[in-house]
Amino acid sequence: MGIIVGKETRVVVQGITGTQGSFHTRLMLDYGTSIVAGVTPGKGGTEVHNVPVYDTVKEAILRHDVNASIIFVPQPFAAEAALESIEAGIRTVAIITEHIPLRDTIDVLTHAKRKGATIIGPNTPGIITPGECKLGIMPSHVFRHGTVGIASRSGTLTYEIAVELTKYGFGQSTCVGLGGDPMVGLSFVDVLKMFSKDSQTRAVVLIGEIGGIAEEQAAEYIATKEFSKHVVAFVAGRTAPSGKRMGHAGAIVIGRAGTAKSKIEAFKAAGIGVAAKVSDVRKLLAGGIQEG
Amino acid sequence: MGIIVGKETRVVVQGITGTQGSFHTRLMLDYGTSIVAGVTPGKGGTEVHNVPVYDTVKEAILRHDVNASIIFVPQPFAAEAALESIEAGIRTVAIITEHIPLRDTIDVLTHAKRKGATIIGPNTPGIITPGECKLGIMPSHVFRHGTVGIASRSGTLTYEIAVELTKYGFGQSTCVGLGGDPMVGLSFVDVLKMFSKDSQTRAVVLIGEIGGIAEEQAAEYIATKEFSKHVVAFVAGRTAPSGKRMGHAGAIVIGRAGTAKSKIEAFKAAGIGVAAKVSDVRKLLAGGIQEG
Amino acid sequence: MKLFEHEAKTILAGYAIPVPKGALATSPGQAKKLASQLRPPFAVKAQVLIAGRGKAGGIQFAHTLDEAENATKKILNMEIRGLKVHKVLIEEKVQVRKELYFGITTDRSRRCYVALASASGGVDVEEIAYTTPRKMIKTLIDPTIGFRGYHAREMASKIGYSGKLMLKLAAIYEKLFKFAMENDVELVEMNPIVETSDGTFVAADARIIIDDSALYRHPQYSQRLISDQKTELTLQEIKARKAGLAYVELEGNIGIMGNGAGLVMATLDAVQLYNGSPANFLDVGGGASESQIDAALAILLADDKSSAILINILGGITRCDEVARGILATRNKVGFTKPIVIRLVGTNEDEGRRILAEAGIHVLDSMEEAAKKAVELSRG
Amino acid sequence: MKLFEHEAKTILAGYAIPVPKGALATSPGQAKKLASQLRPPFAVKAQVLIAGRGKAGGIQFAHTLDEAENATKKILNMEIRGLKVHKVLIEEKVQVRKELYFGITTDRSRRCYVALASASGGVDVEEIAYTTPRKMIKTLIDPTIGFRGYHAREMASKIGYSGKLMLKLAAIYEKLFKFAMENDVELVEMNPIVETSDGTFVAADARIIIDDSALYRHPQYSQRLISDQKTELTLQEIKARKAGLAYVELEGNIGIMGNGAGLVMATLDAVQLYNGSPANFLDVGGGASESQIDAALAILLADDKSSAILINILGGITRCDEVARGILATRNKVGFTKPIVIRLVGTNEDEGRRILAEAGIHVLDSMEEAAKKAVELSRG
Repeated sequence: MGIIVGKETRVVVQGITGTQGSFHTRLMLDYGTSIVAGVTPGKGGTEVHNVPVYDTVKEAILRHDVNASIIFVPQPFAAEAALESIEAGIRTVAIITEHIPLRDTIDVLTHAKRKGATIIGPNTPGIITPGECKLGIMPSHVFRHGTVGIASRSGTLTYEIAVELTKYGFGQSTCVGLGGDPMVGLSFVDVLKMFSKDSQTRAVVLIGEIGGIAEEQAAEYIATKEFSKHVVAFVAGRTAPSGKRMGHAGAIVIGRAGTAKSKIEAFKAAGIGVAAKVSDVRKLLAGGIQEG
Repeated sequence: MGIIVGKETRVVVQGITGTQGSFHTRLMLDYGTSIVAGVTPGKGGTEVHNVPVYDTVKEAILRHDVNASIIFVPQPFAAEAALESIEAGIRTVAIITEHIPLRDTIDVLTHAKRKGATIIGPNTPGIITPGECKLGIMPSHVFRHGTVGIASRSGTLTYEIAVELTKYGFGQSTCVGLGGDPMVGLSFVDVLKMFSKDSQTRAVVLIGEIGGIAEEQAAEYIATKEFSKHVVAFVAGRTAPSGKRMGHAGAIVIGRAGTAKSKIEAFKAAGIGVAAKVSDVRKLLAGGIQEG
Repeated sequence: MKLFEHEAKTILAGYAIPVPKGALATSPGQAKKLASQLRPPFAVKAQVLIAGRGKAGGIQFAHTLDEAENATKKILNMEIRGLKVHKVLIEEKVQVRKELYFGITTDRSRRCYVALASASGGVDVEEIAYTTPRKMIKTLIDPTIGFRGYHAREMASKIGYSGKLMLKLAAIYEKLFKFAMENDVELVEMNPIVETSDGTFVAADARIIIDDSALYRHPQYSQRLISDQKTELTLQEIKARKAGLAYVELEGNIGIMGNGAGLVMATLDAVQLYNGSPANFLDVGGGASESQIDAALAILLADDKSSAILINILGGITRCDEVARGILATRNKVGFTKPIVIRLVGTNEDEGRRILAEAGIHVLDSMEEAAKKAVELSRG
Repeated sequence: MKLFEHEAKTILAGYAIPVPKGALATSPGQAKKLASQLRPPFAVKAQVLIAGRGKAGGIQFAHTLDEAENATKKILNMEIRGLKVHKVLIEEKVQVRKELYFGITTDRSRRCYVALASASGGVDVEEIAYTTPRKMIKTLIDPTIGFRGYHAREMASKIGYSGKLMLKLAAIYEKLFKFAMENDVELVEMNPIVETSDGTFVAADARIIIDDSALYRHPQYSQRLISDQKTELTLQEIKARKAGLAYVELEGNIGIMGNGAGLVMATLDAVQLYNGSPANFLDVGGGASESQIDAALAILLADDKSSAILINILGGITRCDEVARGILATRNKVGFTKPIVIRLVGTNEDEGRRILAEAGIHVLDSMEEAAKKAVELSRG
């Protein structure tokens, strides 16, 4: 099980002939992901790692059974690539590309909502259901099949935490990178709703960071909707100054809004354990799982 | 009964303080239409014929129970006025204004479809359910309550035919002016579907003209969907040359497409009586009703 | 509003769409001079706002400067379907590998813009669209998404292109859409758009019709709408448009005016039904004033080819008394130079009839009766 | 990317949004001369890309030309929160009847642009938005519809205007939206937008932030992004940006680099947890090459205020051997001028460690251990 992606996921890679697209197609294939087609305009008819390449997503869909897309297309064309998949009826689209203009992201997310498509990213490492499907660029070896769901706004920090969890026996159901851009397709709340219904997931780790109010909304959701699974939170950026983007376009404190302090307080007020450092995550998880 | 408008229709007039808006508000009130509010930006707080005027449709809706709008707003602002009503949740919008740019009409109709709103026009005389509600600018005295539904692409020609029908005892259920612009909210088929469900309507007169394929589509619909009520058609523009707009922006033969001949043949092939001249309409109607 | 080919090409070039190198000439000498800046062979093309100029000899090819001069002379002496040719476009002749079609227009039934592409372009494309519509690749355009790169590539791919050529062609499609939206087109087509023998694409002919209803936001077009010789309108039509009237010139001998497009069309039809022949279509619109009626009638009286006039008014918003006063105003100014049949019913009918009766003008009740009478009178 | 007030006003004026009459001066003499073209009283305003200049004395008023000259002198000698003032904007002082707020930005949760209006504008608007959000009128903008006239009028009406004033204000709102969309803004605000005592509206102050991710399609802004003194970036930050690194300067004494924004933030947090103080945030991104690592480390070494450096790499796409080679490259060129703590795990870890071990450089396993060590070393 797990959420969003699994054994039944059949992927088209948009931008498959580029350096990143081709490299990660191989890694995803190695992991066992069903990559059935690639798309690069003008490269139709060729192959990448034995995966047939088409000029358009529509053509790929006409010839293959596709239900997910992953986008490695360069920034100026990435949003349009997402629209192409959405319009073609693909229901799961992971946008790896970062720095997509806000206006374009808004367009993509608006049309995705209308068509009922789930957008992961932009600026995401993707999503992995260990042992079933990797739709992303994360190093596979840090993940193990298990019962902890992870939703994170950060790539490497997720790997850091996953390494620890795996080492101490906490395998993962699904790990979702929400994306580091200011506006992304999935919120913590969206993912919590999915984990709530997923029988494999028994506990959830939320990896937040400064900027926005997604963590506060998650805390409120957990508190008021009686989310029944154990949750541990980590928030990066306690030391970040106001008005500066900390690497991610979305990681910014504006005035008094979006601070780590506000997020940590919200989590604590909702009764959620907040890890002060990476190694605390597994400790809090262990405590909760023993309790639960 | 009748279709789209009736006793339960409560109207906001957009552009109520203009010459046309004010004039026709009085005529509609005289006819018995429930006009509950008017909108003219910047004239909020005033009154026209005792109808309170607001700055925005939203404000009018906040204070009154409104379910229809009629638009007398000048061309450059008419499409936006329609969007305002659609966005505010009004389900019936008659756009009297003519010559709305195609792009704007497309925008309006796209959003209307999404919100489930019915657009009458642009460039329509409106709609009347005699004895119940007039949402339009047609001369009321030519219409009488009865059982004949009329859908027409032309204003004055409808009055001409209505005068005859009324004179010879064929009262009307509802008369809809589809609008003379090339792209309008309602097609003949849309209206036929509504008349089909309306118990008051026993026969239908379709008043077509050159341009487009709405008449051909109506003929096909009647033939294949077994529309069970008696239909009589009239098509104006047998003498119109190719490539010239005959008064209405939508009345144009392009190459071999949109001729009166094609429409008349389509109607005849579907078994529908086509009137060669105005006075034939009531004769064909009488024949059909006697038969039926 | 139609644009001339040379205007269309200048505009498309501004959107970085490749067009043949060329220039506009109004005399054979000028054409020769301009040709000397170009690489032969040349195409010399009549600039008229009417289809079918090719079949009428309005397009000629030339290999030398003298041939170009001669071709220009011939074309400038030509009338194409009654229209005098004032200008020619002289161009480098395109080396054709394949003629394609691409256009953007509106789909009235689907209520959206539509892009159309075909692997066979040229003069017969309308025929193809009509007889074998499946040869026309069609993409309906959602206005909230637009015509995107992937739509363009899908179409270019479906008409048989791949690789770099597909990308090149799709890029041109995209640019044409941008132009179409920014300029409120009713129709724009590149027919043919040519794949040249060296593997590029060129819009060898281009046709643009701007949406008349949107001209108010495109002053660059609207200012010339009613200027003489610059549009497809006849002088009579320009005069009518200046007076705010919908007027179309026809071939017959009965001048016709009425209120409402459908009613006037029906009046024309009735005249023909009684074997008469309309000289024009003139719609005074809804709620016409005395002065508009006056202007309209004056235009009809000034039309030499008509021998009778039919006025058909069904008053709704239009008031019969206003109409009557307008008719009298014309009579007082220019007199009735030909027989006039008047049908006048509806709003303020009694007052209108009284005004005309006092002036000794008879009025009829029925449109069909009036049409019949007008046909009789037109026969003299 | 932030724009200066004077730039913002010039741009808004281009969209026909009223702004005070004024000009930019870089010296007191120039200010006096420019003031002579204006009607007193004047406002003299420091041009800095930082909030709170008003409270810092960066805005002064003057009634005479001499006063304007003096005010300029004072302001140009000022440092506002560490930033030297290079330019002042000298303007006609607006006659305020009422200060309002209007802005357009994005709503991250609702995933759309949002327009914000308030009947009370000025310095405390953020405070108002934070403490009494209901005083802020908010309109979410559907990108497929946009912010239309009726949205603008609704907002202007809700903050208390009616009649002509409402229409005037709404028209300005609409123009600001047009600007916002055409320029990919992340934030634009007129704060305050002033209702003047003679019944007009003027954007008395304006703040614009362009969406950095969209700069590629706005060359008019992007060309100055990494030019000195023209942006809010420090010289170190400009250097890092030129090298393609995400870098933020901080106040502490431990230079920190890592791969991945979240990981670097967490590293900073860990350092602080052990009572250390980060000198900066430096993210080399995913899959950094040897030369990027080299460039990054060189920037850290060049920072005078740091007394130790912490490198935290968790190799995913990033390869530890590349990182190791980058570190050596820096050492070979400039030497290690301060103590460096390295944590290096993940992809190609063994090779990376081998390279560093051969060069005599010790490497740690745990991020927390490394942070603790760096804090110790920073104390000297």
